[in-house]
Amino acid sequence: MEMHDAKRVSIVIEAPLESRLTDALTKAGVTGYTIMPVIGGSGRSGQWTRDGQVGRSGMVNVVCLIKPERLDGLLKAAFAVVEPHIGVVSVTDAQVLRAERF
Amino acid sequence: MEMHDAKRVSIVIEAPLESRLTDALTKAGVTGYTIMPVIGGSGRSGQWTRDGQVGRSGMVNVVCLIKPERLDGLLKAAFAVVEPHIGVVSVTDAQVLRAERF
Amino acid sequence: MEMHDAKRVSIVIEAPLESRLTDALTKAGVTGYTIMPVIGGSGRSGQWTRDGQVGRSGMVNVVCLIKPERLDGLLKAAFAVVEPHIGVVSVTDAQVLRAERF
Amino acid sequence: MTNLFELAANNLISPIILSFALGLFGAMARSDLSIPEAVAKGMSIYLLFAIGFKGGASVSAHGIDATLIAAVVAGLVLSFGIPFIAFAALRIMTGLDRTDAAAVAAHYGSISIVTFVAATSVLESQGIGTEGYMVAVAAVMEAPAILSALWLVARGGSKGGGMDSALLREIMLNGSIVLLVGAFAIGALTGEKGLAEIAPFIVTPFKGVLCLFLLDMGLIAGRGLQQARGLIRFNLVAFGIAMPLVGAAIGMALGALAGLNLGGVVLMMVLAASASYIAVPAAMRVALPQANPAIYLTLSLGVTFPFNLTLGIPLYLAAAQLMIGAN
Amino acid sequence: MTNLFELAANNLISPIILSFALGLFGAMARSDLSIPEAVAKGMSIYLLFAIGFKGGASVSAHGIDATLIAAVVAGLVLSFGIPFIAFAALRIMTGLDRTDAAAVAAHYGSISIVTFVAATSVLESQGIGTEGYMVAVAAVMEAPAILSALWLVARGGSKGGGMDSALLREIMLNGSIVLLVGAFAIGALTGEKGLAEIAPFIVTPFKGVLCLFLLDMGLIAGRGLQQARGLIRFNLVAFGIAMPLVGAAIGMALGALAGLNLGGVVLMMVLAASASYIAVPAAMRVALPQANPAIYLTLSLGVTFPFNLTLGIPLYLAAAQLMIGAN
Amino acid sequence: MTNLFELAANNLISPIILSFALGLFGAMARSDLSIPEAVAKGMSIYLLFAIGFKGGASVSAHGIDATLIAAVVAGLVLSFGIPFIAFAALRIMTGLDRTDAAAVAAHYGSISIVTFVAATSVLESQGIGTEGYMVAVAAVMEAPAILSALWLVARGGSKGGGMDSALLREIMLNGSIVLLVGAFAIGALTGEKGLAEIAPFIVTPFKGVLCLFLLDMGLIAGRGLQQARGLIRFNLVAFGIAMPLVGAAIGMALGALAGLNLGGVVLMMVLAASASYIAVPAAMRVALPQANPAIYLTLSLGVTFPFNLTLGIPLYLAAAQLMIGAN
Ligand SMILES: Nc1ncnc2c1ncn2[C@@H]1O[C@H](COP(=O)(O)O)[C@@H](O)[C@H]1O
Ligand SMILES: Nc1ncnc2c1ncn2[C@@H]1O[C@H](COP(=O)(O)O)[C@@H](O)[C@H]1O
Ligand SMILES: Nc1ncnc2c1ncn2[C@@H]1O[C@H](COP(=O)(O)O)[C@@H](O)[C@H]1O
Ligand code: NA
Ligand code: NA
Ligand code: NA
Repeated sequence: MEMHDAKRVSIVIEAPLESRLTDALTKAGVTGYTIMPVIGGSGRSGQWTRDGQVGRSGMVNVVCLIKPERLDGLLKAAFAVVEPHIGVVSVTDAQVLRAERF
Repeated sequence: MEMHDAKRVSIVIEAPLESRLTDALTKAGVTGYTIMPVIGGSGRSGQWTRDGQVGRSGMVNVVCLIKPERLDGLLKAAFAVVEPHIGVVSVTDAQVLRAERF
Repeated sequence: MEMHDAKRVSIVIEAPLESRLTDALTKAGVTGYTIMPVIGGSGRSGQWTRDGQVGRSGMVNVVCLIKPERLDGLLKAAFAVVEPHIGVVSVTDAQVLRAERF
Repeated sequence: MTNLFELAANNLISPIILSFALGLFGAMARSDLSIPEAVAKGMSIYLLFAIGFKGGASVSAHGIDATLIAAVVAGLVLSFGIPFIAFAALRIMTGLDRTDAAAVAAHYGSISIVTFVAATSVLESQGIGTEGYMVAVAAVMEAPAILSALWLVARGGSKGGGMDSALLREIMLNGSIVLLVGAFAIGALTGEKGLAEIAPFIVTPFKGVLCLFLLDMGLIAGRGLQQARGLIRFNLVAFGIAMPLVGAAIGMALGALAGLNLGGVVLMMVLAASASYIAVPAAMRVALPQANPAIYLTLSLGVTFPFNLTLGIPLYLAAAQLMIGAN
Repeated sequence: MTNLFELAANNLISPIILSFALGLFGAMARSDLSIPEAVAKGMSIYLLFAIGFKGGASVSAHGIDATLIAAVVAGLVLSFGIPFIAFAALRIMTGLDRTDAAAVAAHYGSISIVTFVAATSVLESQGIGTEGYMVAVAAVMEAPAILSALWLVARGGSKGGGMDSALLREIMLNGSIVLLVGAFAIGALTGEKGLAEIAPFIVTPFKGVLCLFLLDMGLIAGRGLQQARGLIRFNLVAFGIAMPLVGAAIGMALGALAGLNLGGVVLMMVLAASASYIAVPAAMRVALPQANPAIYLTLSLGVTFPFNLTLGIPLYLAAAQLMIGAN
Repeated sequence: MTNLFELAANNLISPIILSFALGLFGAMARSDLSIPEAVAKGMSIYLLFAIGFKGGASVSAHGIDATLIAAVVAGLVLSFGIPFIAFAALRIMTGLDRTDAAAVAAHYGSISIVTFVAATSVLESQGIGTEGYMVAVAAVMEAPAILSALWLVARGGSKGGGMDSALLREIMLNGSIVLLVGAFAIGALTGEKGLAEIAPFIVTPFKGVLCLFLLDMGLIAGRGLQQARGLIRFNLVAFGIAMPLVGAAIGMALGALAGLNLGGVVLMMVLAASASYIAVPAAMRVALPQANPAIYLTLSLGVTFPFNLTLGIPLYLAAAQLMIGAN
């Protein structure tokens, strides 16, 4: 099957910032993203879990597949939102089917 | 530790098609897969969220680690299911422990 | 944006072992990890789903971004926990923003 | 006719309708109010179990009367038949292509169990009895409309109206059908005694749970309407209000023909008038992936559902009283 | 003995049993009916809290009678001891290896709180009183069986029967034990007054929640049985039915010896006869990962649980009435 | 003053407080007991809906009395004002920097609806009536404190006290505010008749649900305290106990000034004394990301919440009775 190069950007960010991040991504021209739940974790700011939480707490994982040439724009947009906050941004090389979609 | 080359295939597909996809993967000789939840997303067909949904709606993420030489077969099988539907297929290079399992 | 090489380790492990794994990772010097839910899957030990489960069953996915030079230590620590159990360990090359965090 | 206005006003300020309105408002105002998916699914399981059980227990108490078979047949005819009317209307009234029109038509042939429940509670509050087996009629009406719609697409020669045996099984053994029919059977088997045992769970708090469930429906409908802005033109909205009226009229005729009493006729009208938004959308994603979900979801949940809930039910009741006479 | 058949028939057409059967049917028919994990866990928390609280309140009302200590000791003996019997039986009757046999044995020494609850509700419907502290006996019986099973594996020299202090703490402070004992303590402290305050939550709707919970158990058991087809041979099924009978017999002897009344003896029998399917499986995955979960889960949830629920409970009651005399 | 001790003792052995204690114990003992997130959220939705509805229905029954406006204004003054007092106290008493101090201050200006609910149920059990519209006062007190805190940070010149229109909308249309106010409106519109329809859902089982919810709060508070060990020094704990006393005193003055009756004054004290742990933390993560959540969460949920729940409420009631006279 014909595959096309792409970048897979994964942003683990605090839940209250989710809509700010996706708005920024959309503004930066991202055509799609997928939001995946996170049930717990640990980092410099300590350990946490979703168990029994009532408010909009914890983190979510926003995953975005994009054409390699758009990576820098996306990262700048994401970084502007993530920068003052806790959260992790990582990028992996990927290949996608149906590249016309990205 | 000894690592072995593998491909990590991630298929984001509509929930009502989940069992059709996993059946197709199994028929294509895949020995294992992991299904991860998706809580929302956005794409050409608009934005969606799982919140408050009652039916079998939204998407799920089927992740599959396989030997590189089996990639093409898997993709063909997956594509046959995904093709007429919305959904995203991506592949990344990976390495696995205990390769005898794949 | 300046990116730094890293390894993304993903460990799918049985839920009752989650805290043993994260303890081992922490002891091995890992500074952070993210736990993601898994809703079902299939492998040599059969098919399973989280639906309707009451006990601590099924699997979870522990994801860890680390500096490449720490990979081997992490894998040894993880393997010691995973070895007698079902579960899958995979590693992908990644790049991270804000490398000082890892 | 003052009766109708009173009834409608009364209906409009019930906690149930207002909860739906609150959800709608929350979504429109872009509040982050939301009900977790698991809780929403849990409530729908509760409602299906309760409504099925009560229907079965009532059949066990009043016996299966001669009209049961007639009512079930009427339901089947409606579910198979309404999609053809809806399809024709959509092709004439709106610019929808064959596939989208067929997908929408499937929803209107099938039913909305929450609308059914809301109608039952309006009837109860008016002291109008209903046949317990109307729950079974609701269950048989869920699926046939899907077959009609797929046939309409296949006849048009377009590819993709894919119905295979796996899909057929999925549709017939859909979780909500199994639960509704299963709870009905349990209710019928254990009867009044069984009902007495679990009434504090399935009867007394029922209306309150329904409020929270409708809050959720309001949130989802409101968010759907916002997403679909621009897509939903005047003609489509007109269809979403006219179609339930047409359905209700046919439902009234068949319900009366089947020999149902006043309450039963109203429920038959409500079943015919209501559109599915749970089982059919999932089937459409499998069988008619080219059809646009924003259209059929918005029409059934965003237009027809609130219309039936607020104005439709009192209207159908008033019409039935006029035509059939008060019980 | 007509008594027994009547009782069994009565039990079989209760909403509780039929809900379990509905779940079993839904799974077997491959319906997509399912209860969200969060809702299932929520219901189990509700049931543990309610049963614990009611037990504690009843102890506070009737006082701690002299047999409490004896009953707790009897429970400990059963939980420690039954695994040895089960292990021996499995090694003789079936081809299971030492590890699998020990893992299964651990489940049968421990208890199923849902079976306990179902038995309580059968006793209640027969007007038979039970000692409130039997809830505490249930709690102490959860864990010891695990220790016996691990000892059996360790004695066999096979590696991997790993019991460390972390695991011991996990087992003893397992969520269900803490909740059951904690709710018992709250019930005992706040007594009848506390119970009156929250009875509309933990007493009146209890049976209805139990129905939905058993629907879920039926779904899980049915899906487990389907997965395990081929694995579960005749000998294993025979064990899954014979073992509860043996357990119940020993439970009856120890219960009578401890001086329990009729209801208490039946509950002791049910505790001895039932097998864990929540706490013990998780412990086994940690301590005995080589043991095959399909075997122990299918036996305890797919064979012994439905057997106890349908035939076992009436049988144990009839046997206890025969041996001890009505009340 | 025996009255006070009796009241406190009575309060301490209520199922509600003991459920909180059980959660605290479970977390401290590192048990894996936990309530699924979806269930916890579902319970909080239930509680907000029920308390809002009951408040509205009570307003509809007793009429809007002249003090309503005064009470709302008093609430606004408290919510805007308390953060300044809290901020000053924190800067003097503790080593917190400006941002952390402002973030903590925002929590104490806002309110804890569960503390409010617990106080209502203590008042009820003492036969002391309260004004239904105190629910509306609670709602208006949620947000203003956030604005004061952000102003305090901005005035200090530190960057990052970011308040934009998006955040403002989020805070005002926060899910819990919309639900509380919306349910209040529904209760006010449908009145006693609406309440009667859904009372078996929102009134009778209410206290039981509250127990499970407080079990969850106990678990979260306990785990938070464990995480924050070392961080929470004596001065901070002292603040977490002194601040509610100060808040309650001001609340008493303003409540009496507004002309509230005894129950209303106590609720006003409780609102002033309690600290938010749901809405404000989320807003702080957006607006003041540099502030350490471990500090403000531990103080509000780990120190002030249990203090109010156990000793605070009886103390405020006793003080109000002393100052205002029994009703
Ligand atoms: N090295 C890491 N690998 C994976 N996830 C991480 C890592 N570090 C932090 N995280 C995630 O990001 C959250 C915040 O991290 P921190 O800002 O370090 O407290 C943690 O709770 C984890 O969920
Ligand atoms: N570029 C992308 N990156 C990640 N996920 C995507 C992307 N595009 C689409 N998706 C996911 O696939 C779903 C359907 O996409 P679409 O077919 O474009 O509507 C979306 O709702 C997202 O969950
Ligand atoms: N090839 C694979 N790709 C992705 N996940 C897998 C794979 N094999 C196994 N898994 C996951 O690991 C679990 C246990 O696998 P196993 O030990 O093969 O039974 C499965 O239920 C899946 O969730
Ligand atoms: Na219809
Ligand atoms: Na046992
Ligand atoms: Na306050």
